[in-house]
Amino acid sequence: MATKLIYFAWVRERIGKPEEDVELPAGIETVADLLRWLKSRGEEYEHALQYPDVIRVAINQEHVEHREKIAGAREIALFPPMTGG
Amino acid sequence: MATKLIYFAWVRERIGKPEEDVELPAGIETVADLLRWLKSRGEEYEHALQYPDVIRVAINQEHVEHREKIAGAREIALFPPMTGG
Amino acid sequence: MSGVVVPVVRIQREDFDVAAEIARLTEGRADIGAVVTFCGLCRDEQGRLSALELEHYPGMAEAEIARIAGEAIERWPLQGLTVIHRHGKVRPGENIVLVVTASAHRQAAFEAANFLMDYLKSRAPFWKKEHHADGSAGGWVDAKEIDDKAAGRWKAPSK
Amino acid sequence: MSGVVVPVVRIQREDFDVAAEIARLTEGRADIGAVVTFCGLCRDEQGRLSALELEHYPGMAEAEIARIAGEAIERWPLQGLTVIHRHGKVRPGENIVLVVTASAHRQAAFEAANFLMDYLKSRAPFWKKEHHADGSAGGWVDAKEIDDKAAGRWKAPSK
Repeated sequence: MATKLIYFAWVRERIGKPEEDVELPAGIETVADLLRWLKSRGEEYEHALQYPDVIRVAINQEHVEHREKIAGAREIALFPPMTGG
Repeated sequence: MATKLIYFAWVRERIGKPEEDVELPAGIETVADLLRWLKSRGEEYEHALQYPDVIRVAINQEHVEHREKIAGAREIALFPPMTGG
Repeated sequence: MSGVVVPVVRIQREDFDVAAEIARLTEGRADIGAVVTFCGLCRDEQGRLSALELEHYPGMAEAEIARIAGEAIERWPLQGLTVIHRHGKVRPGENIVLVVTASAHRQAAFEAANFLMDYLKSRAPFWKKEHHADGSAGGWVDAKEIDDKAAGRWKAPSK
Repeated sequence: MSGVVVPVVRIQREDFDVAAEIARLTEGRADIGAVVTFCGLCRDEQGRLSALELEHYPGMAEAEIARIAGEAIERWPLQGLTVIHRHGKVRPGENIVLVVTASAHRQAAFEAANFLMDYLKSRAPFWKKEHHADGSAGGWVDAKEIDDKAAGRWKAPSK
């Protein structure tokens, strides 16, 4: 099953696209696993996710921690710390 | 020299006038002295100044404590605790 | 920044226009990041009141609010400050008081507005008399101890 | 009181009208004693910036602000609450965000507005990119640790 990944701000700019559908390989259970796997997908991902600790993640439009399981996620968004308000 | 006394809110209503000029007798040195003397001037003053502790006082339009000296006062205002804002 | 901030202080019978007062502080500048407004309104207290009548001490009211505004300008990095207090009869739902603070940073704007309201409540020479909706005689509003305490919390230990 | 308070939340490209938003919360009622507004504006940083570009996460931005607004309504006795956040390009001196809180009492209105701004800064999915006045490439604004700390101060020890 495909999962939709969405990127914002400099994560989007560095990866070079606003979103994509990916087939997650077996063994990707948590957000941290996802970030590790994405980072290995090429230079642009490596650049965007160089410091995974600063990347904020939302599953189905709700903030989650990196230890969160991603089972059941339709939509996973990756973005830098927010600067609204 | 006459001193102008000004009253506000229920102090004004109880004394029955918004202001008056008074000649202060000798020996009236502080705000507390003034309140004691005024209170002896009749039933309406007695009623207005029954609880002198709650009466707030301004000399020349600045808040003062009851122990303040009144020498040099052109205008002394007596009023209840403020309820603006 | 245009140097010294001169607060706008007005005591008036008429209503005020919040949008116009914000515009007065911000128009033509690009160094303000935060504007906080506080409006105090007349409540009807579950239908009990038909109006509040605000008495004030002309002259001292302006002077005392200007003193409080000056203290706020000393304590917070403000770029603009407006205080308008109405007097006379005010009906439920109508405005009584307006404070506007402008600053580069939001905490300064919030704290200064909060401080100004606490000090207005406890030091500005205004008194409210209630008019009852049923025609019975209304009385003067009692000062609340909580307002004095609220003002007290701004006292720095070193002062 | 008219029961449950439903917050007004809007994410929009257009500017907002502070006076109209205050009127929307207060008109026709006489139980509101205090209205606080917070406007966040775009600064030019001493002439360095020509604009800020605000990116947001459509859908989640509305949902997250609604969650924060709901938390404010649980914590303070509010009678009305509005949050409007702009997206797209905003020029120096223009509005970015508006919070309006209405309550019977002033501390509730002040605290809820302050809380909402802290939470918007640290949890609402918006990102600001700078456009430089001299035409050089601008970068993304860094999140400030101070904003996270500001949000943290609202966490009750019992929670």
